[in-house]
Amino acid sequence: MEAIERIRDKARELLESQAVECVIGYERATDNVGARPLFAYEPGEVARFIFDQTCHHNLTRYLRDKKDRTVAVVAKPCDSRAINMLINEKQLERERVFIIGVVCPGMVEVGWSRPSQELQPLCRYCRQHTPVVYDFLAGEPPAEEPEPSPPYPDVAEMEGKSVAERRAFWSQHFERCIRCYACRQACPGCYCTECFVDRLDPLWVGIRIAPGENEMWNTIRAYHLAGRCIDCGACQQVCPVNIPLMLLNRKLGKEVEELFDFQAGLDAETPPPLVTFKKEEKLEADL
Amino acid sequence: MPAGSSYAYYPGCTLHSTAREYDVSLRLVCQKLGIELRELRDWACCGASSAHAESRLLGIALPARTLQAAEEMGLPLGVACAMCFSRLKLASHELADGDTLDLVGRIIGRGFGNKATVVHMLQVLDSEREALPVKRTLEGLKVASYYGCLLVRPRDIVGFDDEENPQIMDRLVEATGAHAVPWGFKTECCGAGFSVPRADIQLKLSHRILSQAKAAGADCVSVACPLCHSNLDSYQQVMRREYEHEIGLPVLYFTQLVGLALGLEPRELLLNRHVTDPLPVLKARGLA
Amino acid sequence: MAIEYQPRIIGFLCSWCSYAGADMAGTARIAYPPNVRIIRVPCSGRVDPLFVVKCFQQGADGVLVAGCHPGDCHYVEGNYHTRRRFALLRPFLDFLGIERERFRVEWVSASEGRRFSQVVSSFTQELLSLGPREGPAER
Amino acid sequence: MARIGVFLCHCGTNIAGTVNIPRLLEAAQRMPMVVYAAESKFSCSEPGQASIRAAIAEERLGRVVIACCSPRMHENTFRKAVAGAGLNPYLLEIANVREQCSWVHGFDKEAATAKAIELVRMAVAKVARHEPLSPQVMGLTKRALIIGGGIAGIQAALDIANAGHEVVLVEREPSIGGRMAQLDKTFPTLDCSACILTPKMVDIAQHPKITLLSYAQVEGVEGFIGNFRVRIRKKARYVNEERCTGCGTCWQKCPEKTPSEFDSDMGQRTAIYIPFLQAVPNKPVIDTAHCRYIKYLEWSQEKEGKKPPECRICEKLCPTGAIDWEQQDEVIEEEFGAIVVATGYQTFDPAAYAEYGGGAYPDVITGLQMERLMSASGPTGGEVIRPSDGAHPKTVVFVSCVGSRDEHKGRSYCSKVCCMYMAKHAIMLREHDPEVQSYIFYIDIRAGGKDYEEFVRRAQEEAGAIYLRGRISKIYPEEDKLIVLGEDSLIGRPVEIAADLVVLATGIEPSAGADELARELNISYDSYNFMVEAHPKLRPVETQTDGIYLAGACIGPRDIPETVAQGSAAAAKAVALFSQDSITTDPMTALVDPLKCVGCLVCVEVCPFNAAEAQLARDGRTIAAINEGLCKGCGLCVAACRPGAINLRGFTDQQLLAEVTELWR
Repeated sequence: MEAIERIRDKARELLESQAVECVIGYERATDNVGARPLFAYEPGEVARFIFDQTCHHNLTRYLRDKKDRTVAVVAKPCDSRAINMLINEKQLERERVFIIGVVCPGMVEVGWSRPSQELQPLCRYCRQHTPVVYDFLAGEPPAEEPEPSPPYPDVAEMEGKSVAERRAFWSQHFERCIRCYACRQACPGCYCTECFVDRLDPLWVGIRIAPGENEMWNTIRAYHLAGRCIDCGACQQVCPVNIPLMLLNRKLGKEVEELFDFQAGLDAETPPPLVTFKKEEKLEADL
Repeated sequence: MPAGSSYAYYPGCTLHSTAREYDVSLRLVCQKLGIELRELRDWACCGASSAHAESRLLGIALPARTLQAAEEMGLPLGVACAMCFSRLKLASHELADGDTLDLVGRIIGRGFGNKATVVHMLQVLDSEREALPVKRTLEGLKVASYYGCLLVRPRDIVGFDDEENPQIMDRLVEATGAHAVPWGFKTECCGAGFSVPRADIQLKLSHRILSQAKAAGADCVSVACPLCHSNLDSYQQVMRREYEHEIGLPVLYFTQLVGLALGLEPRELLLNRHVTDPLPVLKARGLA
Repeated sequence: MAIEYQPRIIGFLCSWCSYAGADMAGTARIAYPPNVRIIRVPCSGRVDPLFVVKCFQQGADGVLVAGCHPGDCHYVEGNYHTRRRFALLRPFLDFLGIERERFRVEWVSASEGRRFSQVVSSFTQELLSLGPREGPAER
Repeated sequence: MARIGVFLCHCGTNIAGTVNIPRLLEAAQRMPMVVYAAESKFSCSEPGQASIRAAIAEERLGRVVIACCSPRMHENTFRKAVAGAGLNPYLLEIANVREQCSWVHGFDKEAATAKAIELVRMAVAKVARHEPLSPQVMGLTKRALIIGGGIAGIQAALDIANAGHEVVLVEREPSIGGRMAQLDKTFPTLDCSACILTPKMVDIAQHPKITLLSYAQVEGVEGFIGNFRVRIRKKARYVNEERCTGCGTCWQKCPEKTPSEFDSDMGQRTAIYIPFLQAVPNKPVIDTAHCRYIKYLEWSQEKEGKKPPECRICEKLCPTGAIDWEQQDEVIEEEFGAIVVATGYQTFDPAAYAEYGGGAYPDVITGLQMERLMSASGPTGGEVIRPSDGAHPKTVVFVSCVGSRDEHKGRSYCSKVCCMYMAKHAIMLREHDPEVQSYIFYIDIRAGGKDYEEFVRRAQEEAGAIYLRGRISKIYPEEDKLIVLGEDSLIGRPVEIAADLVVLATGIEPSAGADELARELNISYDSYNFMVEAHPKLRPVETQTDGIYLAGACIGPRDIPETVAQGSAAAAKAVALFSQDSITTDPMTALVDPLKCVGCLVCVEVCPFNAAEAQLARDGRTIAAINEGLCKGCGLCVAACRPGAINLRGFTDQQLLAEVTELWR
């Protein structure tokens, strides 16, 4: 049976039995090309669910808003890691969310008229094609997960450049930032009641849209996701001026993996690297 | 080391001669357990006990040849004699040093990577302990496990067990249904090194070990080393003369005990080859 | 006329070890270049990486975070966290085009006045050889 | 708009000699919000302070900056001065222009002056964001909890009680007395242990200020210095303590015998028992593991196996009807201001030494067992006989460092007392029987202590003990002897001794459960589970947690004099605390903004002092809160708090940020 059929059946079953109040999934967007989130409250709505390579949105973003109610969510592997991350950070109770895991073929860029055949860059480096946590799985998990080596080719390439080149690269990107904060809104990990960038006292980031201030914002946004980013790429996906935000996130991801042998969201228990430490660990080399 | 695994088998000089019963019983037991022993072609003396005393390099180079052969076969090296085991372990420890490895590689005329892992057959059978297909339980038989001086020493290099009070053979003995008696002389020196120049010392030491085993209530002693075996087994008459003290304690290879438990016959296991005849004891326990 | 380049260093010093170490350098009159501006914090674990980034964004040429040697933290565990946070931040800054050399974490005990002055001297030297930071002209 | 006053100290020529004060003064006057600036030769001198106080009053200053020596030098001095003028003492900031400017930049007066100006600017910018702080004043409960009723705990309890404060002494065994009660004589004076200890035990029982909870255990500890809330479990004795008169009928008549822990298995006790005759309290407990009737009751539940006898003899014979089968464990909660941990030690279990028989040979005994054999109140009435056949040993071998100084057995430290008690045993053995010959195998003789070395000499010269330097390799029985194989490493020869009795000088290790208790108290412990002092030299009886003190062998191996001294030291700490009527905590603590907190509780995970805790907010969300009693103001949580919901009073983000940004204004 098609994955999508199984999603619809499960969604219908959950809504009819009133096991959940709402099922969050994807439906075809009005442009008939892309996908958009669908919040199904009635069994009748489940027919509208779709799942294909255009369903890139990370729907776990919406779970915190419904944290006091029981919902089901369609989760790709990266999305499922976000759920673990949120549980670990006590933002979510496992028993309040029913996870409809989907085996992920990787997402494609969605053009104007038709989806491109190209896999999104991020998906090419993907190491999880099966969700790390789920209550129900749609689709056949692959025999084994690929191990891209190096796991961070994009980061490695950038590291190969000279400091000056990197400086120039980021300056010209940050100068274009319009500080719309769409990246923040799309990120399942950005849930502070008041983001540091919005604070006037202390004034971490000046209100002016100036290169220096933009740099501060983009740097700290990424840093605040250190050891937490689950590699879904939602931030980059929504950036109107195409700043390669994931390059920043993934640089930190790479460091975290190398220094602390940790990847965010693989489980809900392991304490993330920045809330714990080992007395004997040797980090001085990096200081 | 799961069943069905294979080992490059190094019998060493004794297992084809004085300790044939060790070799035979070991092969039979491994057969039963589906463990393949592939004897190394053209293996050399391990160098014990004179080589390393003569020259450090010779002491490493001789075992190195064997290590290289095992590496070529791409199998872990299974050793039965405690002395060979010790020499091979120590050599591969020394060879961890790159320069030594190069030098020795040139000496034996074959460069190699010192990749082969060296295990004693006791370790191999120990890993089968849980699933030992016992046909004839040795219940009622009281066994004193004797490890000798080399098997678990030095701790930092070969030590897979406590060198004062090792357990691995006792575990295996218990797995056969027999009772491993607790005693304090598991790793005392049997005096082998002195058996020629100062037989009196060797006799004294061996006698002390045996009388302690007896005092601990053992019916027999279990060993994992041909030299320990010959010292403990063959001198018991002499002891009777020297100390007017009847020991009469059969000394078996652990492989023979396991063999019995697996349902093999005393004859197949060459139990008749021992100087101190184990059959009376076994008969008394209804095991032969 | 051109004025010679003088790097500006911000130093966050934990008040129990490193700030005391800096004082010790003073009482012992061990001279070091005047390029460092010291900000006193109770523990190096108080230093939110945001401060470091902010310093660079403001135009600092170098940033120093100094605390008790691991194991000697007055607050038992503070500097273990410091160690992790900045082991992560340092390569990240470098990735952004701020040379590793511009950010230092040092362990300086209350008795290491000489060491403190050496740290400041060598840091200043290093920054001089690196020269001024380029970056967005208008901050 | 803050009115800031700046005061520049010359410190004689220390500052003025290098920094151009007039220029600094001029610059200061032009700094934002600065309404007054002045200089002074010595600000810390009385006239200097007076001028500051005066200026605050006349110029109506709201904030003060003093450019002088290190705040670590005179911050408190100037806080008092400022307070003297009626200003909140925390509205002061010090610019360190001496240690961190004039003294280190003497070679370049220009640069020094320029730096000094910036330091003052930073201070001004920071002080403008200071807030008035007032130390939290908290009440304290002037009651002390002592955990452990050995000599350390007894000493601490008596000292605190004699100072007039209430004390609760919790002991897990049925009687207090601890290890010292088990000893026969004490080195180097050879006075009888019981004779000097039991009077103190009686004092505990009779002291009006001391409540003794024996057969009880600490289960939970909450709160902080001055305000601890402790849960204590009183284990069921099955004996009503009010009714029981301690007449002894029950334990004399109880038919069920079992090895006595107090006699470390050298003798027997009954199922209903007091550990020893001078026990305090002198009230028995019923040991459920052995009592026949309790076994019967258990049996009658499942009706499995053979029916045990329905004994109940103690109940039948008790003249006061004190036996109470219904009794249950009781958990009480008490409040304390201070806690003294004195959980002591146990001796190393020689089972780990197979080469010494690992406990298999009856005539290989431990030092503690020897004590019981020698003790006049012991199972043999002080007669030293072999456990195996009751014969009097003539040749006795002592093996030192069993479980000490031996990495292979996981104990690399020295147990400190063994050398001395072996010497004591040798001397006592001779006194018991002039024909006894003792051999003592040692690694080193550790006899550092008043009259200790002399004592060891006495063992050698008067008691004729033969000291052999070397470890024992093996002990094995032969006929009715124990053959001891060792080496005399001084002459490099193997030694073989046929002994009648072998005494293993078993080392000291922390009492079982020490680690759990430490975790419950949130104090640190080392890899051996010994408690860790706040500072090994300067704070030897304190812990990192204020209000919790340590005494005795729970910290590490100790002898009696040292242990008693520490008992008193810990008591002194507690009494000093109780001499105050309230605790004022440093106001520079962390503070949570409940509206910004997202309840990720990272702070709870990073706080080394358990000061951050989860709390239910009014709107039902779980958020973090800081316990000011526990907070030490390190700011670890502040830096870890992504939403910026936590701030640190005195070192707020705003204050530190102001210092940074000021430099580029």
